[in-house]
Amino acid sequence: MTKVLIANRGEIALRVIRACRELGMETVAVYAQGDTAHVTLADQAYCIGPAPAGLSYLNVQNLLTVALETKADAIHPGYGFLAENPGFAKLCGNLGFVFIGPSPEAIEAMGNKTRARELMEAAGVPVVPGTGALTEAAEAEVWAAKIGYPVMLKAAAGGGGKGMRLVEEPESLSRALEIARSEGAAAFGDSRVYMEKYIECPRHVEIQILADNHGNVVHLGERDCSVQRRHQKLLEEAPCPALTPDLRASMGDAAVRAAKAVKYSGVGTVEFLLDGEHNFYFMEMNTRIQVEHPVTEMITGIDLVKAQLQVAAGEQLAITQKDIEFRGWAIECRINAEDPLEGFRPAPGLIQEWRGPGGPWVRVDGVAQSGWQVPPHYDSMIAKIIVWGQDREEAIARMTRALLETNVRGIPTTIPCHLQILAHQEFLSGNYSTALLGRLLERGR
Amino acid sequence: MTKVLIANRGEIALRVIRACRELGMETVAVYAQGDTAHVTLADQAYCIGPAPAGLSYLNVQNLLTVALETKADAIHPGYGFLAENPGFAKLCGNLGFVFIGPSPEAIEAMGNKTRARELMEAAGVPVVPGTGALTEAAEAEVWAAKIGYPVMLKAAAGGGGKGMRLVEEPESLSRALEIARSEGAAAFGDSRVYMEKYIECPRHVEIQILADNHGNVVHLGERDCSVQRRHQKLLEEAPCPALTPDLRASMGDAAVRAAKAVKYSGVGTVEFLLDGEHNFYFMEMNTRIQVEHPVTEMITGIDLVKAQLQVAAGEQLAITQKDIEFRGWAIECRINAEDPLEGFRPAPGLIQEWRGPGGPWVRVDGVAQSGWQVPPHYDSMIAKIIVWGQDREEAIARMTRALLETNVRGIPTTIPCHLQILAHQEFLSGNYSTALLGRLLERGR
Amino acid sequence: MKIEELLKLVDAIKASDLSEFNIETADVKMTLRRASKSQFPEDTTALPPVPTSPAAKEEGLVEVLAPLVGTFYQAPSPDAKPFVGPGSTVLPGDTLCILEAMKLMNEIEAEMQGQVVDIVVKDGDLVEYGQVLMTLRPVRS
Amino acid sequence: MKIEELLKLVDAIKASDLSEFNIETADVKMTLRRASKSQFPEDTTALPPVPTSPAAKEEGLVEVLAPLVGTFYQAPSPDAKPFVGPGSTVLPGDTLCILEAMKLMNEIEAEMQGQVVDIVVKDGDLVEYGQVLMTLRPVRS
Repeated sequence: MTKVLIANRGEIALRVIRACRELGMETVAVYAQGDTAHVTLADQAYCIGPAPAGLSYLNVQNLLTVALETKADAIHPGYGFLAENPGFAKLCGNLGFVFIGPSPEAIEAMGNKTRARELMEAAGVPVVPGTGALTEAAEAEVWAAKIGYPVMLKAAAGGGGKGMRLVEEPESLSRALEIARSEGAAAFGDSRVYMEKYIECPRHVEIQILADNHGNVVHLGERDCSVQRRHQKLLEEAPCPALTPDLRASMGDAAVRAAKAVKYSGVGTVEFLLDGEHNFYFMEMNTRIQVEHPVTEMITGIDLVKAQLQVAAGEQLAITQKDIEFRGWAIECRINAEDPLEGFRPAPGLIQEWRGPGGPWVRVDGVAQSGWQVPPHYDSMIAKIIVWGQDREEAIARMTRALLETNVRGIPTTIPCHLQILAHQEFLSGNYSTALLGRLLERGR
Repeated sequence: MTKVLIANRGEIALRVIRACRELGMETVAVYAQGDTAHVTLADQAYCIGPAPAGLSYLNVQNLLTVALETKADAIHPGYGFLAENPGFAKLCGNLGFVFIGPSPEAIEAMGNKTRARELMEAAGVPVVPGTGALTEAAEAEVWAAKIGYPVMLKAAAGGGGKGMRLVEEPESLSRALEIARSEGAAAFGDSRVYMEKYIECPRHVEIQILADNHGNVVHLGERDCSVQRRHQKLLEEAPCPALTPDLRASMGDAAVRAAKAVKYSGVGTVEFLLDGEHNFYFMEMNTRIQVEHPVTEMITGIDLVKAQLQVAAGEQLAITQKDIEFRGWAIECRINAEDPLEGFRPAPGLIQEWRGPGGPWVRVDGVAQSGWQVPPHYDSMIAKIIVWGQDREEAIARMTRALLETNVRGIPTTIPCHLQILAHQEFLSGNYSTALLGRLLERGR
Repeated sequence: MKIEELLKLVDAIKASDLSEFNIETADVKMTLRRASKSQFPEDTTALPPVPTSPAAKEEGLVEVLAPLVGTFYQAPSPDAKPFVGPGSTVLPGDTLCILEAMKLMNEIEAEMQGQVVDIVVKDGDLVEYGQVLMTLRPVRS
Repeated sequence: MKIEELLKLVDAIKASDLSEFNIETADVKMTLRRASKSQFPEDTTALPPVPTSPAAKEEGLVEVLAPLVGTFYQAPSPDAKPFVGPGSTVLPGDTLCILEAMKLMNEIEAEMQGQVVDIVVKDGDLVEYGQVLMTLRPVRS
């Protein structure tokens, strides 16, 4: 594997290019018209379409033509776009490219939420008590009574909060089922809906997996991603303040079992809900590198993207579970071009000035720079700021310092919101849940 | 200690301000006219004189007036300027300020090279075989014969390569003595000169010390600073590729003995020469934070500047020697506004564009930015790039990647020279000495 | 004054910060005035230069852009003669060239009546989306 | 005029601080005009604003700058009357104010004959090096 095409944009494209450069691999970047912030460090770059992602980053023909003609031997999908599209992974393989990710079968198995649930149950991974696909209201009512209200209806093909409906009492169930089904059909072309027990105020805790093509699987500990706004993560930390070493080990074991159940290879994330009694439930597996992977890198010292490239190239894992040590504390803030004062409305525009943070244990992954016109066509994340500290207190102080020295003129960003979170008593205590940000924003009104 | 005046400029002033902010301490910056790159993050800033350092950063009266009037309770001297001036340290103390550094007595003891030698010998720290102050050529000849040629003559008050003369055979001795004496007199107002055995092709290995005001001293391992051009360090790494755990322990113990011998407190560095047979010899102790402190921070996880502030505030060390673990490998490159093609001539001027490196395990400490006019009055360092890797190979690949993505327009920098070093077979082997850079530059001609 | 001399003069003015330049000699009378654009810093962010044909400076020429990524071919097969060449007259719907993508031959057609002025890319080149392939001089039908 | 001569001229103008240049000879008539400075973005790097007196807009006024860091006093002691005030006439060597630094009272003296127009800093203020203390209107002796 000597030449990698990066089928993505923005910070993750830059992240992959950096990893390739450190490994001595050549890189081919692709970009949509006007969206070139990530191409500077690539060896080659080709425009593959106009700005809308559907015509460029999702334009499989243009992408693969570039890959074929530039004689790339591998394709890194990043996250989003084509990263969890089993058809694309398969097509790459058929054309002789290494798809840098798991097998199409693994992507497919985890992509279908009801199928994933079944697989996980069979593998002994705890899942939220729930059902298979439901169509009839009557059937749903029987299940809901059995599971106990409140319950959650979820689109089988869903993700990102779409096609989800919370049902607090029997009276609302039939209408909610109808809505969830039509949302699922509209968003994913799949109207199947299933029901789960609703875990109140859970933590969102996910386990990072690293697996090679030879059956070796390790976990790299957890990330706490409970700071969310409508299922959009805004701040992540590792480790999770609520985890004991024992709980970490059992969640890690469960995640490894989950990965083995689908013969996983590459990096992946098993997402769990953790309730107040330390029960954890499988939510889903993300079969790609995650936005928040840096916090795991910072506490383990392991470069996940390099590891991903190396296992994709067929290398065996050089480490076993006992080699993985956790050190200190890491936090990531996603700096989005959004206006927190106006309901986090995306606010693309010209960055008149970008002065990022620096100094010890501060990492910036991103493409933001002075004079950059943030395009309106993609997600609004312009940079990630990641810090490491010896303990949580130091990491929080360092992140606060880093955010305060970051100077962005021209567009609003989520920085003021991050500062509020970092100073919030509940966050500082470590004892918080996915309800934190909602409450904080409510109060702010 | 709640308000710290930083009696310095450039990257080290910024470094101290960042540490203070993380500890919740207020900061007062001072600056010479036109030299304000470091003040942006300070709470207050005062101009203390015109551009030449002698009239500003060394203007004790203006400095201390600002400190008194802003009600600062501590003064951080950074490195250079007043950092190793025992008179200034004493004056700070007399005026009721905490001087963030060791006692005036410790500074003085280590500042006088012959006295330091005597103290070290008494403390059982190995020193280069040598003499006390010499005045007569005849006396020098007797000593040189006893020590064995080649020998080195050094100004007692010296440093930075001034007042040093290598003598290879008896015929050159008397004239070299004369020159060293007059250079010492001219540069330091002190014509005393001593003689040492000349260690051929040694490594420059230094041990980082951290001590509190309560007699607790630990060492944080070593840095290899052998990549030097005329005694100016250009690249540093930690750990030193030549050290075994045993050798590290005995050099560390010697450094702790050295620090205890002068009742040291704060951060400090004991510099050793290491010969090919793993003999090490005390050179000098730097009684301040060093430019290259970040490589130690990266492999220990300990924030040295925060630790320095905390022990200056009277806190006891929270760690003992056995708590200090070394992890991975770190390299620092000093990015200087110098032209390596023209004998490293300082090249101040307007930085039309500065695009620093980013991404995982890359740290930038510096004030360089687009539009900054590098002033000609001070040293030419504009930034430090520091990387961490799991091992030396990864650190070298990462530093190479980081340097290649750094884009400086407007002034020449040392980056091309750093890239040459990082690709040099001798450097890559780890088996190099202070002779490396000289040979590399020679070959380049 | 010769043209070379004039060009040198223009370069010199360009490199200076002069805003206006007038000259009148026996055989020439000249005024140079700097475009007001230069009052603002140029946006130098990473957009790569759009490839343009030198001939495209002629007013009213139309650039034919690649609508997809592919390998450019001037002819249907290596032995066949090119679809068009400089000077060829084309009608709407005439094939101008082929862009091969994933073994598929995509014929790129003229959208107007015109004359081929210049073919900008070389046979066998990989062209990216939006790249200029050739320039046409439109002809009123 | 030869091209080399013209080029030299442009260079010379560039290096000068002339804003406009006209020349007319037997064979040449030339005008050079420099872009006004304000057309270019100002260097806004971190220099803090120099405090200036509003009254300093009057032409020919002289600013008295702090030659050292210290606390500004208008009078030798709290009860004494100020050395000078707006309208005071001063001779070279007259004390204008005191800057106290490290318990030392440093008298700041007038360097010229003149009239005090405005005192810019307040009694007890910490002034930094180079800060404007007051403005004088010079008087020809």
